[in-house]
Amino acid sequence: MTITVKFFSLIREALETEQLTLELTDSLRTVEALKNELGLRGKAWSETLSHPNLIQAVNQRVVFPEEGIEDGDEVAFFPPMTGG
Amino acid sequence: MTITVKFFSLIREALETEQLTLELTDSLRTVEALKNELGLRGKAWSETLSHPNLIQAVNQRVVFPEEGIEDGDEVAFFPPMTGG
Amino acid sequence: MLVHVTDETIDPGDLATRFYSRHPDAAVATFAGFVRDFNDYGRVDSLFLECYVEMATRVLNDLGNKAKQRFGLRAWQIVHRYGEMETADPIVFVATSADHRVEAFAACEFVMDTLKTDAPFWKREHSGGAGHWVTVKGVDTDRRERWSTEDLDQ
Amino acid sequence: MLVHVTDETIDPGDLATRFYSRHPDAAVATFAGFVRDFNDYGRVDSLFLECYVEMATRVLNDLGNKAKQRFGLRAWQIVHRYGEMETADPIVFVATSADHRVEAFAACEFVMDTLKTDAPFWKREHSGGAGHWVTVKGVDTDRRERWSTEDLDQ
Repeated sequence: MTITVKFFSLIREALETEQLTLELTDSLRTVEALKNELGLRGKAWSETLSHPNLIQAVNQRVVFPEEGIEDGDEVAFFPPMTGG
Repeated sequence: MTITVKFFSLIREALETEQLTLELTDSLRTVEALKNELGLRGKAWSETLSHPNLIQAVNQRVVFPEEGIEDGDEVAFFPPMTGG
Repeated sequence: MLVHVTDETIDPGDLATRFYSRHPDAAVATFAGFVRDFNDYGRVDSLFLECYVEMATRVLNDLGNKAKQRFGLRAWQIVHRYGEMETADPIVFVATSADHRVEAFAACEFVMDTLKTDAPFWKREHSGGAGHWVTVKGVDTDRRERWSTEDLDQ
Repeated sequence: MLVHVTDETIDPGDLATRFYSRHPDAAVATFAGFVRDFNDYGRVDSLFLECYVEMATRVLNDLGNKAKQRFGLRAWQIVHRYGEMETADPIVFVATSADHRVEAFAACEFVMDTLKTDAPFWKREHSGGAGHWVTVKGVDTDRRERWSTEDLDQ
Protein backbone atom coordinates (compact mmCIF):
# COMPACT_ATOMS: atom_id res chain seq x y z
CA MET A 1 0.00 0.00 0.00
CA THR A 2 1.02 3.63 -0.56
CA ILE A 3 0.84 6.41 2.04
CA THR A 4 1.95 10.02 2.32
CA VAL A 5 3.88 11.16 5.41
CA LYS A 6 4.24 14.84 6.34
CA PHE A 7 6.48 16.52 8.91
CA PHE A 8 6.08 20.00 10.38
CA SER A 9 8.00 22.59 12.41
CA LEU A 10 10.74 21.20 14.68
CA ILE A 11 10.13 17.67 13.42
CA ARG A 12 10.50 18.75 9.79
CA GLU A 13 13.75 20.54 10.68
CA ALA A 14 15.19 17.66 12.72
CA LEU A 15 14.48 15.18 9.91
CA GLU A 16 15.30 17.64 7.10
CA THR A 17 12.21 16.24 5.40
CA GLU A 18 8.88 17.82 4.53
CA GLN A 19 7.09 14.93 2.95
CA LEU A 20 7.57 11.30 1.95
CA THR A 21 5.59 8.95 -0.23
CA LEU A 22 6.04 5.42 1.07
CA GLU A 23 5.30 1.97 -0.30
CA LEU A 24 4.54 -0.17 2.73
CA THR A 25 4.08 -3.88 3.17
CA ASP A 26 0.51 -4.70 4.11
CA SER A 27 1.73 -6.05 7.45
CA LEU A 28 2.66 -2.52 8.57
CA ARG A 29 -0.72 -1.56 9.94
CA THR A 30 -0.35 1.12 12.69
CA VAL A 31 1.23 4.54 13.22
CA GLU A 32 3.44 2.98 15.90
CA ALA A 33 4.77 0.43 13.41
CA LEU A 34 5.37 3.23 10.89
CA LYS A 35 7.37 5.18 13.48
CA ASN A 36 9.52 2.13 14.21
CA GLU A 37 10.07 1.57 10.51
CA LEU A 38 11.09 5.22 9.94
CA GLY A 39 13.33 5.04 13.04
CA LEU A 40 15.56 2.61 11.15
CA ARG A 41 16.67 5.54 8.94
CA GLY A 42 19.10 6.74 11.63
CA LYS A 43 19.53 8.33 15.04
CA ALA A 44 17.82 11.65 14.14
CA TRP A 45 14.76 9.69 13.01
CA SER A 46 14.57 7.29 15.94
CA GLU A 47 15.10 10.04 18.52
CA THR A 48 12.73 12.56 16.93
CA LEU A 49 9.91 10.11 16.39
CA SER A 50 10.13 8.74 19.94
CA HIS A 51 9.89 12.18 21.59
CA PRO A 52 7.11 12.10 24.24
CA ASN A 53 5.55 15.37 22.95
CA LEU A 54 5.25 14.13 19.36
CA ILE A 55 1.75 14.39 17.93
CA GLN A 56 0.57 12.17 15.08
CA ALA A 57 -2.37 12.64 12.74
CA VAL A 58 -3.97 10.31 10.21
CA ASN A 59 -6.01 11.97 7.47
CA GLN A 60 -5.86 15.30 9.33
CA ARG A 61 -7.13 13.98 12.65
CA VAL A 62 -4.95 13.62 15.76
CA VAL A 63 -4.69 9.94 16.74
CA PHE A 64 -3.01 7.64 19.25
CA PRO A 65 0.01 5.61 18.01
CA GLU A 66 -2.20 2.50 17.95
CA GLU A 67 -4.28 4.01 15.13
CA GLY A 68 -4.50 1.88 12.00
CA ILE A 69 -3.13 2.94 8.60
CA GLU A 70 -4.72 2.08 5.27
CA ASP A 71 -3.79 2.46 1.63
CA GLY A 72 -3.94 6.11 0.53
CA ASP A 73 -3.77 7.55 4.05
CA GLU A 74 -1.99 10.79 4.89
CA VAL A 75 0.04 10.53 8.09
CA ALA A 76 1.61 13.58 9.78
CA PHE A 77 4.05 14.14 12.65
CA PHE A 78 4.45 17.45 14.46
CA PRO A 79 5.14 19.09 17.86
CA PRO A 80 2.43 20.69 20.09
CA MET A 81 0.59 23.46 18.23
CA THR A 82 1.08 27.17 18.90
CA GLY A 83 -1.36 29.07 16.67
CA GLY A 84 -3.75 31.91 17.33
CA MET B 1 -30.65 77.78 46.07
CA THR B 2 -31.46 76.69 42.51
CA ILE B 3 -31.34 73.11 41.24
CA THR B 4 -32.31 71.25 38.08
CA VAL B 5 -34.38 68.07 38.32
CA LYS B 6 -34.63 65.59 35.43
CA PHE B 7 -36.97 62.62 34.93
CA PHE B 8 -36.50 59.71 32.53
CA SER B 9 -38.41 56.81 31.01
CA LEU B 10 -41.36 55.52 33.06
CA ILE B 11 -40.83 58.23 35.67
CA ARG B 12 -40.91 60.97 33.05
CA GLU B 13 -44.12 59.50 31.62
CA ALA B 14 -45.83 59.05 34.99
CA LEU B 15 -45.06 62.66 35.98
CA GLU B 16 -45.56 64.07 32.47
CA THR B 17 -42.45 66.09 33.17
CA GLU B 18 -38.98 66.03 31.61
CA GLN B 19 -37.24 68.68 33.60
CA LEU B 20 -37.82 71.25 36.36
CA THR B 21 -35.81 74.17 37.61
CA LEU B 22 -36.53 74.65 41.30
CA GLU B 23 -35.84 77.40 43.81
CA LEU B 24 -35.42 75.64 47.14
CA THR B 25 -35.16 76.93 50.67
CA ASP B 26 -31.70 76.31 52.09
CA SER B 27 -33.21 73.99 54.69
CA LEU B 28 -34.05 71.41 52.00
CA ARG B 29 -30.72 69.63 52.00
CA THR B 30 -31.14 66.00 50.84
CA VAL B 31 -32.58 64.02 47.91
CA GLU B 32 -35.04 62.43 50.33
CA ALA B 33 -36.31 65.85 51.40
CA LEU B 34 -36.62 66.86 47.73
CA LYS B 35 -38.69 63.75 47.01
CA ASN B 36 -41.02 64.56 49.89
CA GLU B 37 -41.35 68.15 48.68
CA LEU B 38 -42.15 67.02 45.10
CA GLY B 39 -44.60 64.43 46.47
CA LEU B 40 -46.80 67.31 47.64
CA ARG B 41 -47.62 67.99 43.97
CA GLY B 42 -50.17 65.16 43.90
CA LYS B 43 -50.76 61.43 43.97
CA ALA B 44 -48.81 60.63 40.77
CA TRP B 45 -45.79 62.39 42.23
CA SER B 46 -45.94 60.89 45.70
CA GLU B 47 -46.49 57.38 44.39
CA THR B 48 -43.91 57.52 41.59
CA LEU B 49 -41.18 59.02 43.74
CA SER B 50 -41.72 56.48 46.54
CA HIS B 51 -41.42 53.44 44.25
CA PRO B 52 -38.87 51.00 45.73
CA ASN B 53 -37.06 50.63 42.37
CA LEU B 54 -36.58 54.37 41.86
CA ILE B 55 -32.97 55.38 41.25
CA GLN B 56 -31.71 58.88 42.01
CA ALA B 57 -28.59 60.63 40.77
CA VAL B 58 -26.93 63.87 41.81
CA ASN B 59 -24.64 65.48 39.26
CA GLN B 60 -24.75 62.30 37.13
CA ARG B 61 -23.79 59.90 39.88
CA VAL B 62 -26.18 57.38 41.45
CA VAL B 63 -26.68 58.19 45.13
CA PHE B 64 -28.64 57.08 48.19
CA PRO B 65 -31.65 59.22 49.22
CA GLU B 66 -29.59 60.60 52.12
CA GLU B 67 -27.25 62.35 49.66
CA GLY B 68 -26.94 66.10 50.17
CA ILE B 69 -28.01 68.69 47.59
CA GLU B 70 -26.23 71.98 46.96
CA ASP B 71 -26.89 75.07 44.90
CA GLY B 72 -26.49 74.40 41.17
CA ASP B 73 -26.84 70.62 41.46
CA GLU B 74 -28.52 68.47 38.83
CA VAL B 75 -30.76 65.81 40.36
CA ALA B 76 -32.31 62.99 38.29
CA PHE B 77 -34.91 60.29 38.92
CA PHE B 78 -35.28 57.19 36.77
CA PRO B 79 -36.11 53.45 36.81
CA PRO B 80 -33.48 50.66 36.59
CA MET B 81 -31.37 50.96 33.43
CA THR B 82 -31.74 48.71 30.38
CA GLY B 83 -29.06 49.73 27.89
CA GLY B 84 -26.61 47.71 25.85
CA MET C 1 -12.88 59.64 21.10
CA LEU C 2 -12.94 56.91 23.72
CA VAL C 3 -16.63 57.35 24.52
CA HIS C 4 -19.27 58.45 22.06
CA VAL C 5 -22.96 58.66 22.95
CA THR C 6 -24.98 59.69 19.92
CA ASP C 7 -28.47 59.72 18.42
CA GLU C 8 -27.02 59.31 14.93
CA THR C 9 -26.40 56.02 13.15
CA ILE C 10 -23.23 54.22 14.28
CA ASP C 11 -21.11 52.00 12.02
CA PRO C 12 -19.48 49.12 13.96
CA GLY C 13 -17.51 47.96 10.90
CA ASP C 14 -15.94 51.37 10.48
CA LEU C 15 -15.34 51.64 14.23
CA ALA C 16 -13.64 48.21 14.31
CA THR C 17 -11.54 49.09 11.26
CA ARG C 18 -10.32 52.31 12.85
CA PHE C 19 -9.67 50.65 16.21
CA TYR C 20 -7.58 47.88 14.59
CA SER C 21 -5.65 50.43 12.59
CA ARG C 22 -4.81 52.56 15.64
CA HIS C 23 -4.28 49.64 18.04
CA PRO C 24 -2.92 46.52 16.29
CA ASP C 25 -2.24 45.02 19.71
CA ALA C 26 -1.70 41.31 20.29
CA ALA C 27 -5.31 40.77 21.39
CA VAL C 28 -8.32 42.87 20.38
CA ALA C 29 -11.85 41.90 21.46
CA THR C 30 -14.97 43.69 20.25
CA PHE C 31 -18.68 43.48 20.90
CA ALA C 32 -21.42 44.88 18.68
CA GLY C 33 -25.10 44.81 19.59
CA PHE C 34 -27.92 45.21 17.07
CA VAL C 35 -31.65 45.81 17.59
CA ARG C 36 -33.27 42.41 17.89
CA ASP C 37 -36.48 41.62 16.02
CA PHE C 38 -37.93 39.55 18.87
CA ASN C 39 -38.34 39.62 22.63
CA ASP C 40 -39.81 37.25 25.22
CA TYR C 41 -43.33 38.00 23.93
CA GLY C 42 -42.91 38.02 20.15
CA ARG C 43 -41.95 40.23 17.27
CA VAL C 44 -40.39 43.68 17.74
CA ASP C 45 -40.67 46.31 14.97
CA SER C 46 -38.61 49.16 16.37
CA LEU C 47 -36.88 50.41 19.47
CA PHE C 48 -36.75 53.75 21.25
CA LEU C 49 -33.73 54.04 23.50
CA GLU C 50 -33.99 56.93 25.93
CA CYS C 51 -30.73 58.31 27.31
CA TYR C 52 -29.53 60.68 30.01
CA VAL C 53 -26.69 61.79 27.77
CA GLU C 54 -24.42 63.70 30.16
CA MET C 55 -24.59 60.94 32.74
CA ALA C 56 -24.14 58.14 30.17
CA THR C 57 -21.00 59.81 28.87
CA ARG C 58 -19.60 60.11 32.37
CA VAL C 59 -20.55 56.54 33.40
CA LEU C 60 -19.04 55.03 30.24
CA ASN C 61 -15.83 57.03 30.66
CA ASP C 62 -15.50 55.84 34.25
CA LEU C 63 -16.26 52.28 33.14
CA GLY C 64 -13.64 52.30 30.37
CA ASN C 65 -11.00 53.69 32.71
CA LYS C 66 -11.86 51.13 35.35
CA ALA C 67 -11.63 48.31 32.79
CA LYS C 68 -8.29 49.64 31.59
CA GLN C 69 -6.85 49.64 35.09
CA ARG C 70 -8.39 46.36 36.18
CA PHE C 71 -7.41 44.31 33.10
CA GLY C 72 -4.27 46.19 32.05
CA LEU C 73 -5.75 47.26 28.73
CA ARG C 74 -3.68 49.02 26.10
CA ALA C 75 -6.72 50.70 24.58
CA TRP C 76 -10.53 50.75 24.71
CA GLN C 77 -13.54 52.37 23.12
CA ILE C 78 -17.26 52.49 23.90
CA VAL C 79 -19.85 53.85 21.45
CA HIS C 80 -23.57 53.83 22.31
CA ARG C 81 -26.52 54.90 20.20
CA TYR C 82 -29.79 56.28 21.54
CA GLY C 83 -33.10 57.49 20.09
CA GLU C 84 -35.38 55.83 17.54
CA MET C 85 -33.99 52.68 15.88
CA GLU C 86 -35.16 49.99 13.50
CA THR C 87 -34.60 46.24 13.68
CA ALA C 88 -30.96 45.30 12.91
CA ASP C 89 -29.69 48.84 13.58
CA PRO C 90 -26.46 48.84 15.62
CA ILE C 91 -26.92 49.99 19.24
CA VAL C 92 -23.56 49.54 20.92
CA PHE C 93 -19.92 48.92 20.04
CA VAL C 94 -17.17 48.09 22.54
CA ALA C 95 -13.51 47.37 21.75
CA THR C 96 -10.71 46.41 24.14
CA SER C 97 -7.08 45.62 23.39
CA ALA C 98 -4.45 43.99 25.57
CA ASP C 99 -1.23 41.98 25.42
CA HIS C 100 -3.14 38.74 25.97
CA ARG C 101 -6.55 37.54 24.87
CA VAL C 102 -7.80 36.58 28.34
CA GLU C 103 -7.63 40.21 29.49
CA ALA C 104 -9.09 41.60 26.25
CA PHE C 105 -12.09 39.24 26.43
CA ALA C 106 -12.66 39.74 30.17
CA ALA C 107 -12.53 43.53 29.85
CA CYS C 108 -14.95 43.58 26.91
CA GLU C 109 -17.40 41.37 28.77
CA PHE C 110 -16.98 43.39 31.98
CA VAL C 111 -17.79 46.60 30.10
CA MET C 112 -20.91 45.10 28.48
CA ASP C 113 -22.17 43.49 31.70
CA THR C 114 -21.67 46.68 33.70
CA LEU C 115 -23.01 49.00 31.01
CA LYS C 116 -26.27 47.05 30.89
CA THR C 117 -27.14 47.88 34.48
CA ASP C 118 -25.13 51.04 35.23
CA ALA C 119 -25.40 53.28 32.15
CA PRO C 120 -28.57 55.43 31.99
CA PHE C 121 -30.35 54.04 28.94
CA TRP C 122 -33.92 52.79 28.84
CA LYS C 123 -35.34 50.60 26.08
CA ARG C 124 -38.90 50.95 24.83
CA GLU C 125 -39.89 48.28 22.33
CA HIS C 126 -42.64 48.76 19.74
CA SER C 127 -44.54 45.98 18.04
CA GLY C 128 -47.69 46.40 16.01
CA GLY C 129 -48.47 49.89 17.31
CA ALA C 130 -48.06 48.95 20.97
CA GLY C 131 -45.01 49.89 22.99
CA HIS C 132 -43.65 48.90 26.37
CA TRP C 133 -40.63 49.70 28.49
CA VAL C 134 -38.19 46.81 28.82
CA THR C 135 -37.69 45.69 32.39
CA VAL C 136 -34.41 44.63 33.95
CA LYS C 137 -33.53 40.98 33.51
CA GLY C 138 -32.38 38.91 36.44
CA VAL C 139 -29.59 37.54 34.27
CA ASP C 140 -28.21 41.03 33.71
CA THR C 141 -28.20 41.83 37.41
CA ASP C 142 -26.52 38.49 38.09
CA ARG C 143 -23.89 39.09 35.40
CA ARG C 144 -23.15 42.53 36.86
CA GLU C 145 -22.88 40.98 40.31
CA ARG C 146 -20.21 38.50 39.17
CA TRP C 147 -17.73 41.34 38.75
CA SER C 148 -18.60 43.04 42.04
CA THR C 149 -17.06 40.42 44.31
CA GLU C 150 -13.73 41.45 42.83
CA ASP C 151 -14.55 45.17 42.72
CA LEU C 152 -11.88 46.07 45.24
CA ASP C 153 -11.61 49.55 43.81
CA GLN C 154 -15.24 50.45 44.38
CA MET D 1 -16.56 31.34 3.63
CA LEU D 2 -16.85 30.24 7.26
CA VAL D 3 -13.21 29.14 7.50
CA HIS D 4 -10.35 30.72 5.57
CA VAL D 5 -6.73 29.66 6.07
CA THR D 6 -4.45 31.80 3.92
CA ASP D 7 -0.86 32.98 3.48
CA GLU D 8 -2.06 36.32 2.15
CA THR D 9 -2.69 39.44 4.21
CA ILE D 10 -6.00 39.40 6.09
CA ASP D 11 -8.03 42.51 6.89
CA PRO D 12 -9.93 42.19 10.20
CA GLY D 13 -11.70 45.54 9.71
CA ASP D 14 -13.09 44.40 6.37
CA LEU D 15 -13.96 40.98 7.80
CA ALA D 16 -15.80 42.56 10.75
CA THR D 17 -17.64 44.96 8.43
CA ARG D 18 -18.82 42.12 6.20
CA PHE D 19 -19.79 39.93 9.15
CA TYR D 20 -21.87 42.74 10.73
CA SER D 21 -23.53 43.42 7.42
CA ARG D 22 -24.50 39.78 6.85
CA HIS D 23 -25.32 39.01 10.49
CA PRO D 24 -26.71 42.04 12.35
CA ASP D 25 -27.72 39.73 15.20
CA ALA D 26 -28.46 40.92 18.72
CA ALA D 27 -24.96 40.03 19.95
CA VAL D 28 -21.79 39.84 17.85
CA ALA D 29 -18.40 39.18 19.46
CA THR D 30 -15.12 39.28 17.56
CA PHE D 31 -11.48 38.63 18.32
CA ALA D 32 -8.53 39.83 16.25
CA GLY D 33 -4.92 38.90 17.00
CA PHE D 34 -1.91 40.83 15.69
CA VAL D 35 1.80 39.91 15.67
CA ARG D 36 3.26 41.12 18.94
CA ASP D 37 6.57 43.00 19.03
CA PHE D 38 7.72 41.34 22.24
CA ASN D 39 7.85 37.95 23.91
CA ASP D 40 9.05 36.65 27.29
CA TYR D 41 12.66 37.27 26.29
CA GLY D 42 12.53 40.65 24.55
CA ARG D 43 11.89 42.23 21.20
CA VAL D 44 10.44 40.33 18.23
CA ASP D 45 11.03 41.56 14.67
CA SER D 46 8.99 39.12 12.63
CA LEU D 47 7.08 35.88 12.79
CA PHE D 48 6.94 32.78 10.64
CA LEU D 49 3.78 30.78 11.16
CA GLU D 50 3.96 27.28 9.72
CA CYS D 51 0.67 25.58 8.89
CA TYR D 52 -0.64 22.15 7.94
CA VAL D 53 -3.26 23.78 5.72
CA GLU D 54 -5.63 20.89 4.95
CA MET D 55 -5.77 19.84 8.60
CA ALA D 56 -6.10 23.42 9.88
CA THR D 57 -9.09 23.97 7.60
CA ARG D 58 -10.71 20.79 8.83
CA VAL D 59 -9.99 21.46 12.52
CA LEU D 60 -11.32 25.03 12.32
CA ASN D 61 -14.47 23.90 10.52
CA ASP D 62 -15.10 21.26 13.17
CA LEU D 63 -14.41 23.85 15.88
CA GLY D 64 -16.82 26.41 14.44
CA ASN D 65 -19.56 23.82 14.07
CA LYS D 66 -19.00 22.61 17.61
CA ALA D 67 -19.15 26.20 18.93
CA LYS D 68 -22.35 26.81 16.96
CA GLN D 69 -24.02 23.76 18.46
CA ARG D 70 -22.73 24.24 21.99
CA PHE D 71 -23.55 27.94 22.32
CA GLY D 72 -26.52 28.14 19.96
CA LEU D 73 -24.77 30.55 17.59
CA ARG D 74 -26.57 32.17 14.68
CA ALA D 75 -23.34 32.61 12.71
CA TRP D 76 -19.56 32.30 13.03
CA GLN D 77 -16.36 32.84 11.05
CA ILE D 78 -12.71 31.90 11.57
CA VAL D 79 -9.91 33.35 9.44
CA HIS D 80 -6.27 32.40 10.11
CA ARG D 81 -3.14 33.69 8.42
CA TYR D 82 0.07 31.69 8.03
CA GLY D 83 3.54 32.27 6.53
CA GLU D 84 5.94 35.20 7.02
CA MET D 85 4.55 38.16 8.96
CA GLU D 86 5.77 41.45 10.37
CA THR D 87 5.05 43.04 13.72
CA ALA D 88 1.43 44.34 13.95
CA ASP D 89 0.27 42.18 11.03
CA PRO D 90 -3.10 40.52 11.71
CA ILE D 91 -2.86 36.75 12.36
CA VAL D 92 -6.35 35.63 13.28
CA PHE D 93 -9.94 36.86 13.16
CA VAL D 94 -12.90 35.12 14.84
CA ALA D 95 -16.51 36.33 14.86
CA THR D 96 -19.52 34.77 16.60
CA SER D 97 -23.12 35.97 16.70
CA ALA D 98 -25.97 34.90 18.95
CA ASP D 99 -29.24 36.10 20.42
CA HIS D 100 -27.52 37.01 23.68
CA ARG D 101 -24.09 38.38 24.50
CA VAL D 102 -23.16 35.69 27.03
CA GLU D 103 -23.25 33.01 24.31
CA ALA D 104 -21.49 35.18 21.71
CA PHE D 105 -18.62 35.96 24.10
CA ALA D 106 -18.30 32.40 25.40
CA ALA D 107 -18.24 30.93 21.89
CA CYS D 108 -15.61 33.41 20.67
CA GLU D 109 -13.39 32.66 23.67
CA PHE D 110 -13.96 28.91 23.30
CA VAL D 111 -12.88 29.07 19.65
CA MET D 112 -9.73 31.05 20.47
CA ASP D 113 -8.78 28.86 23.45
CA THR D 114 -9.28 25.66 21.49
CA LEU D 115 -7.67 26.93 18.30
CA LYS D 116 -4.48 27.77 20.21
CA THR D 117 -3.85 24.17 21.16
CA ASP D 118 -5.78 22.14 18.56
CA ALA D 119 -5.19 23.83 15.18
CA PRO D 120 -1.95 22.83 13.40
CA PHE D 121 -0.01 26.11 13.39
CA TRP D 122 3.53 26.58 14.71
CA LYS D 123 5.04 29.98 15.51
CA ARG D 124 8.70 30.75 14.88
CA GLU D 125 9.78 34.17 16.21
CA HIS D 126 12.73 36.10 14.79
CA SER D 127 14.66 38.79 16.64
CA GLY D 128 17.99 40.23 15.55
CA GLY D 129 18.77 37.44 13.11
CA ALA D 130 18.06 34.64 15.57
CA GLY D 131 14.91 32.54 15.41
CA HIS D 132 13.26 30.07 17.74
CA TRP D 133 10.11 27.98 17.77
CA VAL D 134 7.56 29.13 20.31
CA THR D 135 6.74 26.47 22.89
CA VAL D 136 3.30 25.76 24.29
CA LYS D 137 2.33 27.87 27.27
CA GLY D 138 0.88 26.25 30.38
CA VAL D 139 -1.78 28.95 30.45
CA ASP D 140 -2.98 27.92 26.98
CA THR D 141 -3.24 24.26 27.95
CA ASP D 142 -5.10 25.27 31.11
CA ARG D 143 -7.48 27.52 29.18
CA ARG D 144 -8.20 24.69 26.75
CA GLU D 145 -8.79 22.33 29.66
CA ARG D 146 -11.45 24.63 31.14
CA TRP D 147 -13.78 23.81 28.27
CA SER D 148 -13.10 20.04 28.28
CA THR D 149 -14.89 19.29 31.51
CA GLU D 150 -18.08 20.26 29.68
CA ASP D 151 -17.12 18.62 26.40
CA LEU D 152 -19.87 16.05 26.58
CA ASP D 153 -20.00 15.72 22.82
CA GLN D 154 -16.37 14.66 22.46
